[in-house]
Amino acid sequence: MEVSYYPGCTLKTNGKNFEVTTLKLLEKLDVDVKELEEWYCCGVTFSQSEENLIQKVAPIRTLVKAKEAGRKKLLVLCAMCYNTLKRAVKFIKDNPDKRDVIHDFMDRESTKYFGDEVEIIDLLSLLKLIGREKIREVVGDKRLNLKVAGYYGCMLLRPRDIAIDSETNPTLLEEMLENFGLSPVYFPFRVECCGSYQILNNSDFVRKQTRLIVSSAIENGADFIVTLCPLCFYNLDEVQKEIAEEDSAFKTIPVMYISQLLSIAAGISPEINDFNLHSIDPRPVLREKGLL
Amino acid sequence: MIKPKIIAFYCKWCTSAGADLAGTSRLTYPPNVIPVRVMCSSRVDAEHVLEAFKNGADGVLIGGCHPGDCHYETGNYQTLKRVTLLKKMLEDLNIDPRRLRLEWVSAAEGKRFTEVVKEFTEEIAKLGELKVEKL
Amino acid sequence: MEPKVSIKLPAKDAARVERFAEITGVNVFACYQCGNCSASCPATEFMDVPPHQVMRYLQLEMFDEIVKANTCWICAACITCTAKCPRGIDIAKAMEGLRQIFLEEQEFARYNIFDIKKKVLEKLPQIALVGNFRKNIL
Amino acid sequence: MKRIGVFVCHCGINIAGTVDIKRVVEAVKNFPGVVYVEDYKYMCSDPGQNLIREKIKSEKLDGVVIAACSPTLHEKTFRNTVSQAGINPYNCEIANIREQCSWVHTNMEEATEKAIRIVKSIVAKTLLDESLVPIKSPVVKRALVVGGGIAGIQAALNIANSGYEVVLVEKEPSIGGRMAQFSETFPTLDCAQCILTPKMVDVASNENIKLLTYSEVVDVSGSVGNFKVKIKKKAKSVDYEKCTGCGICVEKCPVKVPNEFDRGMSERKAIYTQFPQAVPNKPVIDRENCTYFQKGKCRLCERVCPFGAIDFEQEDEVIEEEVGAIVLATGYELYDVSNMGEYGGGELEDVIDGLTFERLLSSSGPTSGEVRRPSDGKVPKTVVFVKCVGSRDPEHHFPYCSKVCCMYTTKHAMLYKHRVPDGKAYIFYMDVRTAGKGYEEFYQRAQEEDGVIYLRGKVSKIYKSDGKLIVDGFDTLTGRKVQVEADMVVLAMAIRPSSGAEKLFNLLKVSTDANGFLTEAHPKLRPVESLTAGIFLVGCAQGPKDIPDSVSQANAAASMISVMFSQDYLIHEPIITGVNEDLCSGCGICVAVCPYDARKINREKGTVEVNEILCEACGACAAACPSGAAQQKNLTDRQIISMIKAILEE
Repeated sequence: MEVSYYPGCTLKTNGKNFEVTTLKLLEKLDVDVKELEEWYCCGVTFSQSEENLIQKVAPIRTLVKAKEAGRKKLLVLCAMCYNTLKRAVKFIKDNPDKRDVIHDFMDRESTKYFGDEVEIIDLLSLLKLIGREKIREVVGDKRLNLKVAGYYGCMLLRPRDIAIDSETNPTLLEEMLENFGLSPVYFPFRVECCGSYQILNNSDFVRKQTRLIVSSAIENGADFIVTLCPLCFYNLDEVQKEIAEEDSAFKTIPVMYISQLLSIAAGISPEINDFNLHSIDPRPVLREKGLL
Repeated sequence: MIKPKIIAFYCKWCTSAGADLAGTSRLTYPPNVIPVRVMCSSRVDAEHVLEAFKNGADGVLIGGCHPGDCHYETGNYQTLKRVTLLKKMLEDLNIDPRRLRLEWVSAAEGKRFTEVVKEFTEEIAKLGELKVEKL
Repeated sequence: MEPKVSIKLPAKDAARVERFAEITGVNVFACYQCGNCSASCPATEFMDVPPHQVMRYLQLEMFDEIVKANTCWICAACITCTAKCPRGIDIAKAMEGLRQIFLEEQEFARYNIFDIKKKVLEKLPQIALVGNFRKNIL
Repeated sequence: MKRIGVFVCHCGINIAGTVDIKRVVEAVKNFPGVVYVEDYKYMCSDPGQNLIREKIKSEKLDGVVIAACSPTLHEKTFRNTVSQAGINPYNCEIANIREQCSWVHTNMEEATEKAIRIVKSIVAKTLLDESLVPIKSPVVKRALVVGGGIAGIQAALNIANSGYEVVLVEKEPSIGGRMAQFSETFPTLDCAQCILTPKMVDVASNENIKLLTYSEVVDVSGSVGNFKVKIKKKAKSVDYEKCTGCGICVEKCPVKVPNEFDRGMSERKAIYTQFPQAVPNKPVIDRENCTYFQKGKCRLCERVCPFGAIDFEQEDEVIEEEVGAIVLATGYELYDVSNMGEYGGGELEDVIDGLTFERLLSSSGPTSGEVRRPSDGKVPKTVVFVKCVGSRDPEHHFPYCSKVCCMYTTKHAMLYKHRVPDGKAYIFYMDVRTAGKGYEEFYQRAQEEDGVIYLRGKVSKIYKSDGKLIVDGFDTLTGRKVQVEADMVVLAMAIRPSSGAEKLFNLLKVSTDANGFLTEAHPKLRPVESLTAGIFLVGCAQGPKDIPDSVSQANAAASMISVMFSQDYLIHEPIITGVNEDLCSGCGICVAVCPYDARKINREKGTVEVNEILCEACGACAAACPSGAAQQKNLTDRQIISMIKAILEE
């Protein structure tokens, strides 16, 4: 299988653990991943305004590049990017007239992207496509004694028309954890919002959410929380540390990108991770479980 | 016949009853419309409408029950489909599709019935006499 | 004493009603005030006016009340409200429309990048910054 | 050519005041076919009718046109009049020159002109009228009732008590339906079983009712007055002739399975009667779970039965019944809790649906009426009730209101408070709909006297934390989020048509709405009839409703059937749309537009056939027919066109 890859800005900096481990993991699963030679910031939050076209130019321009790259699938790891790109594509498919305006605006691009030429795919759906058999072949029969709370966040599940799974009762993340020999923990706040960019305006809101999500995961017996979004990661990880510093009774739990744990499960050395990027150090728990 | 000449097909259950109510309420409306009472508006065939135009009618009015109220459940939907199509056909025949009108008038809408007739008569009067070249 | 009327109908805010419709196309009259948006919104506690009440104000064209409230600025665009709405109303989109209308009317930028502490920027993912700007700057 | 007489009525000055009768008479004389014209002051009076009868004879008329008031008033009168004079009544037509002419115009010149045109068009129609005879078809005076819940029971009893035989088919081993599962009924709080079981016994003892439990309808053919129904009697594995219902077999049976009647909260045996008051009060063997049927060993029941009633060899049997009318009372079921992901998706044991709570409240239920939660049997001290779960939610589930939840949830909270006085009951609601006698008072009582707290808003999430069920909701009246730590949650799930019913409805070709409920022939005027003649709908199969409504519908359907059975023949207006087989190509367009299923293609002949009894004469098929083979009796295309020509002719 071959896919193009769109990293987005954060995966090249603070979120690089997500990229590094995913690329290694996919290599092991025989997926040929090729980063787009040219790509643009997606804009992060999709403008829901019917008439705000300028914010849709960047995502479509990226898809033009993906189309030129020639591969049928475009892997997008960051949930925010996934959401924005996917919705921009849906928007131009639903509004052909506005699509034309966007095309007219891009005077340097000779290619036009209409919506179906390149399929945007997230990591979970790609793993599903690779299939349980292939994964089991790489991972083997071993099961790691790890209880993992899969945190979906918002951007992969909402709105419904771009969702990767059921919006109230998704199972895809848990299914993948299971496939990699990890024990998924279903906890009630796995589809709850982390507070997103409001960390900049209203950190109390994010703190409240982090507290809820983290406590719920711990209460349900998880060793780790995994996420697919660098912003969720930050809000759950860094903010968790802040809460813990103020409230000594607050229990913490390490947060990781899903690929960090899956790659360990697939026998890839944890050394490729930069653990300095974690505010809650996952290494003690990894050591305790004999994985480091 | 009084000009403009209008033929109206009323369904028995709603529009014709609405026209009767206009009568018992002693409302008045222009005398241009001559009714043909049918069981259901869906009985009206394209042929009937074309025949009316061919024989000198300047306008054709079809009255049925409101959507959802049809005595025969779905008859008025059939009518709606048919009239929509027929209007296209009229255009091809160089007949202004406004000369054919479908209206929903219930048995309780005597007042509305008179308004429909007045308005339609005025519109047809404005459109003037229909000259059919060939039909 | 003169009798007081606290809601006068019809309201006269035609320009904003029209602008709101242009931007969002949301039919606010589908709302039957079940409150599921307010119940499921993670940020309701931080809002002066909960989302379902914003929808009510929209139905009555009471934009002035919405301008006064912080609701659309607290909203994190997580789309939970839209996902939960039994009547299929895109409430998140309505919030976006309100943000845009108010930005157009007032300040165009509610945010100054120099307000952010440098230390925060070290670990903060770029997407948080960009996302925030996108919602607060026109 | 026909000899037509035209009789113009003055109606005092009602017509004569605006229409120049003399001119009308003069004009009419020249119309083709008209051989006689006369006017009279009041045509509908005795002398007026006598005049018509005399002239029919003296002038040898074979067609009559009465120019008078609206046909809705006196068409019947005048058709009677002419038939007394020996003319087929369908040769008499009314020209409406009062309601649609003299009363609505003021200018005599114009009104007269219009009246002449109206009469002319009716004369043109009458010229082509055929003599018609009402259609008669024999009626089998037996009825089939499908479904033995309260609606089916009530319908069956009424028809049977009118002296007609009834075949009552129930798929479960006992009749009683959902109502048998209820605890107490709103708003009177009388026990459901106390009012239902006497009726169930009446069914069993009524000689006119043939009760077929553990049976299903598998095929239906024929039409109104004469349906042929195939019914599969599932093997009960017990010979009911010999069985006395002593229950020893049930006692000794070693197999225990979850009891569906108690919503899985208790156990039953593999040989079982559904509940203590079951009718018939005799057991059946559930072969899926019986050790003998699954593994070939056991037969303990056979050994302990003192009457040798156990019959392992019994087979499913298909019998055929002839009936004249069918009542569908197939009832409802609740939308499954597993569909509500945000409320635990069925994984939280103490989040239950309303019917399950009914069993907890029922004195014959698994807890003998004590409110004990399923997970650990503890008495819940805080119970949250959520209304409109799956209902009124077009986006995710169903758009309609399930109608009964407002009342039964109020009842649930009230009964819970009666059983657990120190408990707390909270109801999350969007609206409270109490349209029914005594309903509003009941709701007020729950608030004022029983201290049930109503919270106006939806619940967004239910999850477990620290051993408690956390219910996240909203109260729009205070504008605050509400979080309740509950011990148990009762969801008022949407009411759905019974899952097996769809197959039956397809078999009968009765139409359903978008939600699977049966469609009535007319939402206001024919509320218990289906669009298919002779098939009636009662109870929740037609839409969510409470017990009094179901009973009223059952009574209504039964009385309609009794009226139908009181005659030996079904009489049907002959104004139907037939088929001219010479012209019909069998294209089937008319079949598709017929709302009554009256037309079908005869593959052998390659033409369409009409069931005249089913045709209601809308004429949609006649307009749709591309070849003119479908023609409505006495309103043929030829007639309509000649009317148009008559009107427009200069």
